[in-house]
Order: sequence, then C-alpha cells, then structure tokens
Amino acid sequence: MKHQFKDGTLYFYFYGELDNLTVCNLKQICIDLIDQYQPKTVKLDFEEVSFVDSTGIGFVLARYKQLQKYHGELIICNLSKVNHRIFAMSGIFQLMKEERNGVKL
Amino acid sequence: MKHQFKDGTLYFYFYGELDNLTVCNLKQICIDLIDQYQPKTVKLDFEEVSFVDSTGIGFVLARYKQLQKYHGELIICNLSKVNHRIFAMSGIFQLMKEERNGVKL
Amino acid sequence: MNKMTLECLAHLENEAFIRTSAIAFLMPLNLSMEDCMEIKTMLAEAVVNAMIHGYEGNHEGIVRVHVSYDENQIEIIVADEGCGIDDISQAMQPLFTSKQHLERSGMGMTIMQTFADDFHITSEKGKGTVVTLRKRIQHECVSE
Amino acid sequence: MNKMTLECLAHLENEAFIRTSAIAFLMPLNLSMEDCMEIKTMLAEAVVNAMIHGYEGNHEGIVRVHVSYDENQIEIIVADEGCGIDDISQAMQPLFTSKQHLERSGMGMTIMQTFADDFHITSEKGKGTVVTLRKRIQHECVSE
Ligand SMILES: Nc1ncnc2c1ncn2[C@@H]1O[C@H](COP(=O)(O)OP(=O)(O)O)[C@@H](O)[C@H]1O
Ligand SMILES: Nc1ncnc2c1ncn2[C@@H]1O[C@H](COP(=O)(O)OP(=O)(O)O)[C@@H](O)[C@H]1O
Repeated sequence: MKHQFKDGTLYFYFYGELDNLTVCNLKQICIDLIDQYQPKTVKLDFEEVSFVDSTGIGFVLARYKQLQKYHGELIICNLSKVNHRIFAMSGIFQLMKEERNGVKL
Repeated sequence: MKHQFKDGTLYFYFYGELDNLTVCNLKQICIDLIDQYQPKTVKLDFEEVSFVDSTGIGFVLARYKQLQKYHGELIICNLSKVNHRIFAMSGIFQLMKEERNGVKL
Repeated sequence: MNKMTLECLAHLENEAFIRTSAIAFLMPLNLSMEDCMEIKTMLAEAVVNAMIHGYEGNHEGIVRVHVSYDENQIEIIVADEGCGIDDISQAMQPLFTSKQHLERSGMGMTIMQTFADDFHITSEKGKGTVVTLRKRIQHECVSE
Repeated sequence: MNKMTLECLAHLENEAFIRTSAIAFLMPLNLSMEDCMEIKTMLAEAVVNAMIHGYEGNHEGIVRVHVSYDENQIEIIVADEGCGIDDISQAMQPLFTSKQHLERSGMGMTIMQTFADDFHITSEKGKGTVVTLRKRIQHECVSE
C-alpha cells in the first residue's frame, strides 16, 4: 500500500490480493493516517487490487464511519468489474461515491 | 516443446515444468520424430525448463538408448545449475555430452 | 472425476494457501478468469468465517476443505469444529455480523450465496459448521 | 508452528497441484529459490512414486501428504496405501527401478536422499509406503 496527501485529499493505493490477512496488517496504518491528517476527502484506489472479499467491504465501511467524525468524504476509485460487483452487493454505493480515472461514476 | 531438424541434427526445446505428466505427454512425439529422422545427433535443450525431476532423467536415458540403434549421439544443452545437479546425480554425463550456448562443457 | 481434501490449522496466513491450492487443483478444468475469481472469493469467505467466527481466532482449530469435480460441477465443502451458529437465518442476512468490532461487513454469506449455484450450511452449537458450495461448469463450445 | 494435510486421488495431474500447494503453504517462511526447488523435486519424486509404484497407476488410490514446520525445520510426509516395497535397500540403490518399461530412471530415492537433511521410508508389502523428508531451515542473518 502507498499513500499520498495532496490538497486536503488523502489517497490510499492498494495492490495485490487484499485478503483478510493483508487487511489486518494495513488497517491500523490507515486508521492512524486518517486521524493524523483529518482529511476532507479520502480516496481508496483499487486499480491494482487483484482480489478483494467481504473483509475489504468491512474495512471500507469502517473507514467511512471513521471519516464521519471529521465530516470527511470517502471515494472508492478504479474498481475492476469483478471487484465492483462484490462491493455493490453490500449497497455500499448508497453511502459513498465511486470514481474511475478521476471521473465520478 | 518445439523441435527443429537442421544439418543432420534434431533439436528439441523444452520449456516450463517438465514433470511426470508433461513428460508422459511428450514422450511418444519425441520417439516418433527420432525414428522418422534417424538423426546423427539429437540435442535436448533445457534452457527454458524451470523444473525437472527423475522422470526427466529416465526420459533422457531412454532417448539415449533409442539413438544407439542408429549410432546417433545425444547432447544435453543449457541446463540450469539446479537442473544440472539433478542430472549429475545419475552419472548421466558419463554417457553423453553437455553443451552451453553451443559450446561443449 | 477428481477430489482432494485439505486440512490445516486456523492460522489466517493459511487462507491464501487454501485459495491457491484449490485453484491449482482445479487447473485441469481450464476455468474462466471469472469462475476462478468467484471460487477464490467464496473460499476466502468460508475459510475466514471458520477461522475467526468458528474458532474465534484460536489457532489450534482445524479447518477442513474438500474440493471435488466431475464433468458437470465443482463442489467445495468447508468445515470447522468450532462454536457453531446459533441462528442461521439471522447469519444469512446481508450486513449481519456478530463481530462488528473486528470491522466485519456481514457480507460473507451473501457473497457465497450469490457466487454459488447451490449453497447450504449446516451448523450445530458447540459442534461446528459445514458450508457446501456448488458451481456448475460452463461447457464452452471450443472451436478447435 | 504450522501444519496441513492434503489428500487426493492418485491422478498424475494432481502431482503439480500437490507441489504448488506445498509451496503456497510454506510461503510465510520466505524460503530461498534453491530450497523451494529442492522441496518441489522431493515432493514430485515421493508423490509420483506413490502414484505409479504404490498404486501402479490405479486412479482410485489416495495419496496423503502432510507438511509441517516450526522455526527449525520443515517436515514432509508422503503416504500411500498401495502395494508396498519388497526390498527397501534395493529400492534405494541409484538407478534401480522396477518399472524400466515406463522409462523410469531409478533416481527418485537418490534425489530425495540428497535433497533432504533427513530421509526415511517405511513400507509394508500390501499395506503401503510412508516417506518422511525433513529439511532444516537456514536462518539467514537478515540485516534489517
Ligand atoms: N463458521 C462459522 N462459525 C460460527 N459462526 C459463523 C460461521 N460463519 C458465519 N458465522 C456467523 O454468521 C455471521 C455472518 O457471517 P458473514 O455473512 O460471513 O459475515 P461476517 O463474517 O462479516 O461477520 C458471522 O458474523 C457469525 O456470527
Ligand atoms: N511408494 C512406493 N510404493 C511401492 N514401491 C515403491 C514406492 N516408491 C518406490 N518404490 C520402488 O522403489 C523403486 C525405486 O524408486 P525410485 O528410486 O524412485 O525410482 P523410479 O521411480 O524411477 O523407479 C521403484 O522402482 C519401486 O519399485
């Protein structure tokens, strides 16, 4: 995972297999970075993610809730078709926006 | 596997995992090509072989014996270090020559 | 027809191993990328559930995975001898989770149900849980 | 410490699956390429022997592979319930094979013995064969 803070937006770039163990290992780092920057917007980029499961959904929902404290917005970026399908099952897109290549969907 | 017949030499180029199942699938093709060309020399190229086990040794020994019928010579080419080590255990290099990039070892 | 059984400790790091193994076992079927992804995801859900719900993170627990196929379908069974499920119909509800504090989404059951052609689960309190997933094999008309 | 057991039919196509699975299971150890190759090769030898000698090509036979590790060593056990070995010391000889017609080299046992730090085999005629392979884990001095 990489991250970048720019113009009030905190970007997280995930890659590879975002499975349970990987999420467990990344979680605290993300929590701490969000608390540190208290950003207006957080963008989670899944472009390079080859695998995600319901643990990933739980992680995204939890970050959404965390951001509510600062009235921040969470945006999910560059989901592949199959990853989109998994996220969509949870109704998550009722709560947050999706972007592809910087363009709102 | 690819093969080529040129100037009396029959070349076989193997690639990937040369495991038991793969050897079983290739064996008859090799036998038939040798019987067809009855070449002076057969060169078996292992450059692209990422895995070989004792089945591969058995295959090479059997082709050596097949070639004896035509007084042909068998040469093993471009073995990786680990593949060389496996072949060497059998004493196979007492029977046949080894080449790397066309140069006899 | 082919079958295998795999048993391992309930270490979370074994989850990726189980996914990789199952896909390696199914290799001869030449599945589509999409089928592979769906199978990996279903397995991840069932195996993670066995580890974190069934055994509640206790690494001593044994997760058993059975994979078999014939020309028509793939069957995957994931079993644990963990705590079992009290109320299966509640567990099946989208977004229901008993482990909110672990940031679970409650979507595992829904994903398995969506991706499997046939899904069922049996569970006994204190005895464990068995999840059975079946997937029909699409026979493509290969023009070779 | 971690362990797994894998059981599958004696289909030759399952040999690659077993190799892939074992390596996936050992992933957390970050083995060197060389150790991986040696483990794959030993497994290939033991599993192919179980399939073509133990079960003599009968696909109904079950091959059982047990892999475990702790901080010091990896243990691999390959077991079949096939025909067993008459004369183990003869079987161990380099270039001895009972299946010359299948173009076997008779080098399987020698390769296992060379690559394992500890190798032993027990067999009972008509009951089956168990091969145990151990490999010490090289702890490299990582300077991080
Ligand atoms: N193998 C299991 N053993 C015990 N309880 C389970 C098991 N699998 C699922 N459950 C129960 O069902 C609930 C819903 O499961 P699921 O839909 O996968 O969501 P999540 O894993 O995100 O909680 C879990 O929170 C848990 O209470
Ligand atoms: N699992 C087994 N069951 C029965 N016989 C076996 C088994 N493994 C090895 N053998 C016997 O030992 C001999 C030597 O084995 P090996 O050195 O691996 O050579 P190869 O497999 O090329 O014959 C075999 O030819 C066979 O007779």
